[in-house]
Amino acid sequence: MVNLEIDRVSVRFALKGATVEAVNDVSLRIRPGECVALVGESGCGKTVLASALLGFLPGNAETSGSARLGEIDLLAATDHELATTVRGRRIGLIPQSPASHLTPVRTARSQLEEAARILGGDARQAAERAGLLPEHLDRYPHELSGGMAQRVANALALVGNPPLLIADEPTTGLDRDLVDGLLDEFRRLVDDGHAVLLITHDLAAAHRVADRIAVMYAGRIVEAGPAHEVLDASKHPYSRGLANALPERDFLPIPGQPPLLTDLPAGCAFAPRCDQATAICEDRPVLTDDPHAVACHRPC
Amino acid sequence: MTRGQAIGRLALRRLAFAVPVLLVVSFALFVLAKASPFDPIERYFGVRIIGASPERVAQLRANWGVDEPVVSQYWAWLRHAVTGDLGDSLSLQQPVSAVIGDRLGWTVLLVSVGFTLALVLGLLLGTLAAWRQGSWLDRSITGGCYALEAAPVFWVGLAVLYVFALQLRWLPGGGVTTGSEPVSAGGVAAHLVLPVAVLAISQAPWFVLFVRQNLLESFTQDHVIGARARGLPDHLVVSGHALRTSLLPFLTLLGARLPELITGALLVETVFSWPGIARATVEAALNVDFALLGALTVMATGVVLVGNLLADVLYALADPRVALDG
Amino acid sequence: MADLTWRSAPRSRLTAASPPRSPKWRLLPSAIVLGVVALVVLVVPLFAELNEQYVDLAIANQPPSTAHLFGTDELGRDVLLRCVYALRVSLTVGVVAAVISAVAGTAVGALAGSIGGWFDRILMRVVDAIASVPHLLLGIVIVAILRPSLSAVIISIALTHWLTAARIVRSEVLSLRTRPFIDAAIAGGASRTQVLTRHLLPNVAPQVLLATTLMVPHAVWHETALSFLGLGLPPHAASIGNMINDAQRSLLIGGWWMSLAPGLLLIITTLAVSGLSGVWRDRLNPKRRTELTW
Amino acid sequence: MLTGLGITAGYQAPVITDVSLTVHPGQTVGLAGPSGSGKSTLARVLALLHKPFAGTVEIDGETVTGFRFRAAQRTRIGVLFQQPRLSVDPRFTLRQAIAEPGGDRVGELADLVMLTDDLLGRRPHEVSDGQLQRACLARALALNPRYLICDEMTTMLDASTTAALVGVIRAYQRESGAGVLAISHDTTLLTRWADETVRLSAPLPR
Amino acid sequence: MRRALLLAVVLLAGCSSPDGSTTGPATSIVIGAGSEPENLNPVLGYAPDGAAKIFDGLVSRDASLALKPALAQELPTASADGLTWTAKLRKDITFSDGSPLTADDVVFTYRSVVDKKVNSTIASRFDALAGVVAKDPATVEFTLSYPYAPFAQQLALGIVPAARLTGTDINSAPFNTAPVGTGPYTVETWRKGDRMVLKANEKYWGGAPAIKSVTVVFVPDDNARATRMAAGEFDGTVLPPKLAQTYRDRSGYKIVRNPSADYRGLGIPSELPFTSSPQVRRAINLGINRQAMIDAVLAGSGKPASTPISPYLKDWYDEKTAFTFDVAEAEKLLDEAGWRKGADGKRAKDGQAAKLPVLYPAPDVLRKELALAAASDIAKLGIDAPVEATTFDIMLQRRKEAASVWGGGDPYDPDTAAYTLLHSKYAGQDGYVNMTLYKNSTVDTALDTARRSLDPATRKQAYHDFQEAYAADPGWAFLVFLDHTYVVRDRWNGQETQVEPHDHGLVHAVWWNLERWTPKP
Repeated sequence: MVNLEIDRVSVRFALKGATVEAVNDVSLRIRPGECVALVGESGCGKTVLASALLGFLPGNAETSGSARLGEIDLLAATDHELATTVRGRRIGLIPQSPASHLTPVRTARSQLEEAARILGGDARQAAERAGLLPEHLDRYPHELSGGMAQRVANALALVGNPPLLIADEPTTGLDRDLVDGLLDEFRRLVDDGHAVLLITHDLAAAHRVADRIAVMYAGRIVEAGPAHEVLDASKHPYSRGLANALPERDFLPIPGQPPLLTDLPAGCAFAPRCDQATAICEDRPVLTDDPHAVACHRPC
Repeated sequence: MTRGQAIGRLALRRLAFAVPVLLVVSFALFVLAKASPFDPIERYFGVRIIGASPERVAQLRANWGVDEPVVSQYWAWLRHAVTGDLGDSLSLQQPVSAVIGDRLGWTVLLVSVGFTLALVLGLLLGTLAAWRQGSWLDRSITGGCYALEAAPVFWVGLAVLYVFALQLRWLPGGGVTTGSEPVSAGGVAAHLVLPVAVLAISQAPWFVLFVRQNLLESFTQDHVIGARARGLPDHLVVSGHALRTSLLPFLTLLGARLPELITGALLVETVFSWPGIARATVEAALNVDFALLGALTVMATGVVLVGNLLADVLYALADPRVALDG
Repeated sequence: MADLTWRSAPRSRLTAASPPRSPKWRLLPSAIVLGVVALVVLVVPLFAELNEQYVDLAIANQPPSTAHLFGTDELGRDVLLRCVYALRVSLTVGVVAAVISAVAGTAVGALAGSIGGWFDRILMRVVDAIASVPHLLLGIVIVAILRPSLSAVIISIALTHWLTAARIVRSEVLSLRTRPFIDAAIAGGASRTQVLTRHLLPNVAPQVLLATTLMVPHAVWHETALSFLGLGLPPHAASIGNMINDAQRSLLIGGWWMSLAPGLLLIITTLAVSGLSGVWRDRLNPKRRTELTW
Repeated sequence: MLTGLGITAGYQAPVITDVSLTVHPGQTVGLAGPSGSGKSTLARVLALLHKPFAGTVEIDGETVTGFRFRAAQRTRIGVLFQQPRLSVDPRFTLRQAIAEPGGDRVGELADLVMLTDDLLGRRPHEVSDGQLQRACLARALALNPRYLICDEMTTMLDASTTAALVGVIRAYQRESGAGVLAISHDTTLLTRWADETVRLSAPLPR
Repeated sequence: MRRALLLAVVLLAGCSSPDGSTTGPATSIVIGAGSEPENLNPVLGYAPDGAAKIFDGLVSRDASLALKPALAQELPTASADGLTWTAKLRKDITFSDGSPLTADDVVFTYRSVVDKKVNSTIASRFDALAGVVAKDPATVEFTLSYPYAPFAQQLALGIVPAARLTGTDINSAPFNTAPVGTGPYTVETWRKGDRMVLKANEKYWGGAPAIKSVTVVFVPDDNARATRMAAGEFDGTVLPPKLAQTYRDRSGYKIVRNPSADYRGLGIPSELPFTSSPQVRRAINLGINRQAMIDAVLAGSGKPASTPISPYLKDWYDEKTAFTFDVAEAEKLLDEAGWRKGADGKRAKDGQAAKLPVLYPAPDVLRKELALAAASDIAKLGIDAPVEATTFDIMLQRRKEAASVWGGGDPYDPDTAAYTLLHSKYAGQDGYVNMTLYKNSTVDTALDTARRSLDPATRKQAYHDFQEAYAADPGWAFLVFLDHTYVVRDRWNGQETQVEPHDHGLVHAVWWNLERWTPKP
C-alpha cells in the first residue's frame, strides 16, 4: 500500500489565443485507508486533476509537477505504462453517470468478465462484493436502474483490486438514498484499506464520507484539512462561504462570480469576492504546510 | 412480447411497406417510360428502319400493343408478374425471367465480392486511420479516400483497365472468360479481380471515412473512457468497445448504401463488359423495354428494401437499446 | 512561476486529437484551387470564345504543346479551353442542381419534421420509396424522358438529390424539437413560427448548407456518369463527363492527355470543394472539450 | 393558484397516474421523489409543455385548454430546466437568450441574477453551468411569470450557486407574489427552500 | 487483417496470364462482335443478305458480290415480263436436324416474311412479291406484282424448316434463339447480351468447315471491345479505324479493311426556305471537305460519298458526279442564290439569316463527329449551323427544318440504296423513307426505269441519268462511305475481302466466309 503524492501539479491547455490554467500548483497526499474529498464548484479544475492522474487529458494539455503513486510518476508515465500498470490495477475510476460509462451493446457481465480477465481479478467475487445478483449482470446497461448501474461501476472499478479509487462526481443526479448508499460503500472501502479520492461539488457528501477535504478554487487548493475542521471551522473565506451556502446551514451564496481560468488575477483569485480582502491579497497566498492548511493572507 | 418477436414484427411491417413501394415504383416507371421519346419499334428495326415501309411499322406497333394505354399495359404486366411470368423483353427478345436468370448470378458475384471487399477495406483502413490519427498513414489513407471519392468510378475503372489490362497485361480486361474457354473458377476469379477491385475501391472510401470518423468520435465518449479507465489494453478498447458502438450506425447505413452500390456496379459492369444485370438495365432503360425495365427496377428496389430491412434487423439485434415500435 | 517545466500530457492513440491544427493546410489549397477555378471559369470565356461545335480536323490529336497546353482532341479542339468550359458547365449543373435539391429538400424536411404525425410518415415513406430506386437508374429514366440537355440533367439530379437534404433537415428538426431549449422558447411564449424561424431553421441551416456544398461534387459526378452512359449533356457539348467519355477511345490509342486533364481537373476541383466544406464542418461541429476546460 | 387535477400523463405509457397538485401564489411547493417517479413529467404538464392524457390544469381559476403553442396562459408560467447547457440555443449569446421572450429588460434581469456584461456577450459553451443557469433564470423571469417551475434546477450546481439562485427566486417571489414549484431529489434543499413538500412515490416496477 | 491478405493472395494466385497465346491447331475462333442479332430467324429479319452461318439462301454471293447458286441448283431466272421467277432446289440438302429441305420450306419462309401477323423487319424488301408456290418438291415459283430487276438479290435470305415453325407463333417461337438451318454452323449456346457459341455442321452440304467452334462475344462498346481485344481475349473483332491502327505493328495480327456501301450523309431538308434551292444544296455539298473527315475521323478508312451509289458498285457508279471540295465555287453559288455575307460574315437574304441546324443521334460517336465536322465546314461558308444531339424519331419529326446525319446502304444493287431514299412517292410519308422530302421528276423516272427493267444496259443508263440529275440537284450532302475495319489474328487462311453493307456484326464482316477459312499450319 502506497501513498498518492500529488506535488505541485499544474495543468494548462493551449486554446486558440488563450491558455487555460486549469490546475495550479496543487499538492495533495492521499494515504491508504483515507478518503480525501476534492471540493469546488464546476469549472474549478478538479475534474482536470482527476483526468491528469488517469492520463486522460486531451492532446492540447501540458502538465508540470509530479503525482507519484509508489515508484511511478503518473504525470511522466506514457499512456502505455498507464494502461498496463496503473488504470484498473492501481487506480480504479468510479465515474459520474455509471451507465454511460458502460458500452451499451454489451451486457454488464461481459464487460465485467473482460475486465477481470485482463486484470486478473475475479468477476464473480467483485460482483458479489458490489451487491450484484447474477441476473443483474445479464442486463444491458440501459436496462440497469441507477443503483444497479452504480454497483456495476463499483464492481468494475474494484475488480482489479486497485489500492486507490478516484470517484469523479459520483453523486451528481442521484437520489439522496442512492447517494447515501454509495457513500457508505466508499466508507467500507476506505475502512478496508483503500484510498479514495472523491471529487465532488456536493459539500454535504464530502462531509459525510471524507476524512480530509481539500477545497479548490480557480485551479488552486485554498484549504485542506480534516473534514469537519474544513467545514465547521473553515480558515479560508471561500470554504466558509461554501459551507454557509449549504441549505442546512445559512443557505447564503458567496457574492460574485469565479474568475475565468484564462484570465486569473495575479494575486489571490478569491480576493475580488472576498469581504476580508485587503491590499495584501494582491500577492498570491501560499498554501501553508499544516495538517489543516490554508492559502490565505487573512484566514478566518 | 419477446425481442425476437418484436424483430419479427418489425420485419413484417417493413415487408408490408415494401409492397406499395414496389407498386408505386413500378407504375411510376411505366408511366415515365411511356413518356420517353425512345421508340421500342425503332430500336427493334435498328438500321433497317430506313427503307421499312410505314405500313409495316404501324402493323408491328399493333402486333406489340405498344400503343395501348399505359394503364392497361401496366395491368397486363402486373397480372402476369404476380404469377411469376415477367413477360418478354422486347429489346432482348427473351423472357424477362431468362434475361434476369442469365445475368443475376454474375452481378451477385461481382456485387457481393466487391461489397465484402469494400467493407473489409473500410473497416481495416478506417480503424487503422483512426488508430494512427494524424500520422502520415492516416493522412495518406484519408487523402487517398477523398481523392477516390472525387474520382468518377468509370474514370478509375478506365485507368485501372489501361494500366493493368492494357499496359502491364497482368489481368484480363473484361468479360468473365477468356475467349472460348469454358467458365471455370480460376478464369472467373482472374476476370473478377479488376472489376471487383474498382467497385471496392470506389465504395471503400466512404466506409473508411465513416469508420474513422465514428471511431474518433467514440474515443471521446464515456464508455470508451470507462473501458480505458478499467485498464483494458488499447486493442481491446477499440475492438470490444469503440468499434462495437461506432459501427452501429454503420449497419443502417449499409442498407442506405445499396443504391450507391448498384449504381457503382452499373458503371463498373459497363466499363468491364461484365455480363451482369447492370448492362441489361442500361439496355432496358435506353430501349424503354417496359417488361425488362419494370422487372429490373422493381427488383433493384426490392433488393434495396430488403437490404434496408436486413440492416434494421441487424441493428436491432446488435443494439439492445433500439426501440422496435417506431 | 516561470520556472515551471511543462511537459505534454501522455498521448494515447485513443485520446481525442489535439484541436485540429489550424485548418490552413486544407483551407488554403482548397481556397486557392477554387479561386483559380472560379477565376478561370468566369474570366477566360471573356477572352477566348469557345465555339462548342467548331472543329479543326487539321490539328486533331496533338499532344500538349505551347500552342495547346493540354493538347487537342480527336477533332482538333483545344483540350484546355474545352476543360474550362466543361468545368463551367459541370459546376453550373452541380451548383444549380444542389441548390434546387437543397431548397426542395429543406422545405419537405422542415414540413415533415415540424408537422410530424401522419404527414411526416407518409412524406418520409415517399422519400424512402424514391430513395430505394438507385439514383443513376432514376436519373437515366428521367433524362430519357426529357431528352438529354442541360436542364434535363439538372432536373434529373435535383429529383434524386433532394431526398438527402430532406432527410437531413427532417432528422435535424426532429432532434432539435426534443431539445430543452425549444421547450424553453415555447415556455417563453414563442409561437410555432418563431420557433421555426428563430431556432429550428437557423440551427439546421449550417447542416443544409454543408450538405448542399457536399452535394455539388456528387451532382457533378452524377452528371459525368450520365454523360458517360451517353445520357447526359449533348455529346458534342463541352462537359467533363463528355470529355472523359470522348477520351476513352483516345486513351486506348495513346492519347492520354485528353482524359487526364478533365479527370484531374474534376478530382482537384471536387477535392477543393469538399476540402472547404470539411473545414466548415469542423467549425460547425465545435465539440469543444468544455467539460474539461471549464 | 396553479392546480393540476387528476393528471395522468406520460409518453407512450403513462408515467404519472391521477396526480393532483396545487401551488398557491406566494407559496413554494417542493416536489420530491426518486428518479423515474414522474416529477419532470408533472412539471412539463404544469408548465403547459406537455399535454396530459387525462386531468386538467387550472391557472388562477382558468382551465387550460391548450398545451405547447396553443396554451393561452403560456406566459404566466416560467420554467427552469435541469440541464442549462441544453436549454439555451447554442447559437445565442447569453444576452440574446435572456432577451428571447421579448423583454427589453436584459440589463435589469442580468443584474438580478448577477451576470456581468462580459458574461452576457458569451455563448453557452464559453460559460459554466452555474452561469448558464443564471441566464436561464433571468430568461424565465423576463415575462414576470405568476408561477415558476424549477425542474431539478440545482442538480448541476454547487452549493453557492444554488443558494444564489434560490435567493433570486425568493426575492422575486417576495416582490411579485409568484408561486414556485421546486422539483428536486435533494430533500435537504427542499426542506430549506419550500413551504411544503410533496413526494411522488417510486414508479411501479416494470 | 491476415485473413484479408490471404484473400488477396488467393485472388491474385487464381489469375493466370491472360496473354492468350493459344497453342495447338486453330480450329476454334473467338470473335468480338459489335452488334448482336435480335434473333436468329431469317423470317423475322436475321441476315437477309446471306452470310448467315446457320442458314443458306437460294443464292449466295462470292467475294465480288456476284450471285451464285446456293440451295438453288442454278441462279433463279425471271420470265420475260419480269413478273415470274423460278428457282430449282438442290436435292441433297438436309437441315441440321436431319430433315430434308423441300420447296415447301422455301414457300413457308417467304410467305411468313410477308405475313402481316409476323413481326418481320424485312417485309418491305418483298414489296413486289405477290405470291410464292411450290411447283414440285424441288421447284419454287415467285410471282411479282411489278417487274423488279434486283429480285434475285433478295433471294439470299436463309430458308427455315417449315415443320419446325408451322402452327407456332413465329414472333415468339423458341426457334428464334435456337434455330435449325442448313448452314455450315449450328447454334450450341446463346447467352443473350454475352456470347453465342457455334459448332461446325459436320454434314454441311458444302463440306464441313475447318473451324469447328466459333465463339461470338457481343460487346457493343467500341472501347470495351478494343480493350478486350488488346487483352488477348478475341481472335478478331471490329474496331473503329483509329483503334484498329494500334495493331499496325503488332506481329501476329492483321488489320483488315473491308470497303462498304455503308454511307453517312447529311439529309438536307428541301422544304426549308434556305435549302429549297438546288444551288444552296450544291454549295453545301461543295463546301464540305470530305477527305479531311476521312483522314481525321476515319483514320483514312473511307471513301468520299456524293450520291447513295457507292464507288464499289463499279457497274453503276458514275465518278463524274462526285463533288470536289471547292469553297470558292460554293461561295459563288450562295451569292448567286441571293444569300450574301453581311458584315459579321454571316449570310442572309431578305433579312432572313442563312441557318441550317444539324442533328445527329446522340449515342452515335461517328455521326457526332461527322456532324460537327460538316457543320464546321458549313459554318465556314457563312451559314449558321447549330449542332444538336437528338434521337432518330426527333430527326424524323424535324426533317422539314433541319439537316440530319443518316446512314445506311448496301452494295448489292443501286435500287435498294436509292429508291426509297430519293423517290418522290415517299416524300412526306411516315417512316424513314425520303426523309428530306426530295422531289425531282428526272430522278423519279430514272429510278423507276432502272427498277423495272431487266436489261442491264437499260438499267445502267438509267442509274447514270439518276446520278447526273441528282448531282445537279442534290437532296443530301452524302459524306462518306465507311471502310469497316477489323483486327484479326493472323492464324487462318481463306479470308477474302468483300464489299459490305451497313450491317456488319456476326454476319457479313470479315468472317463472312468463315466456313471456308482454314488454320495456318
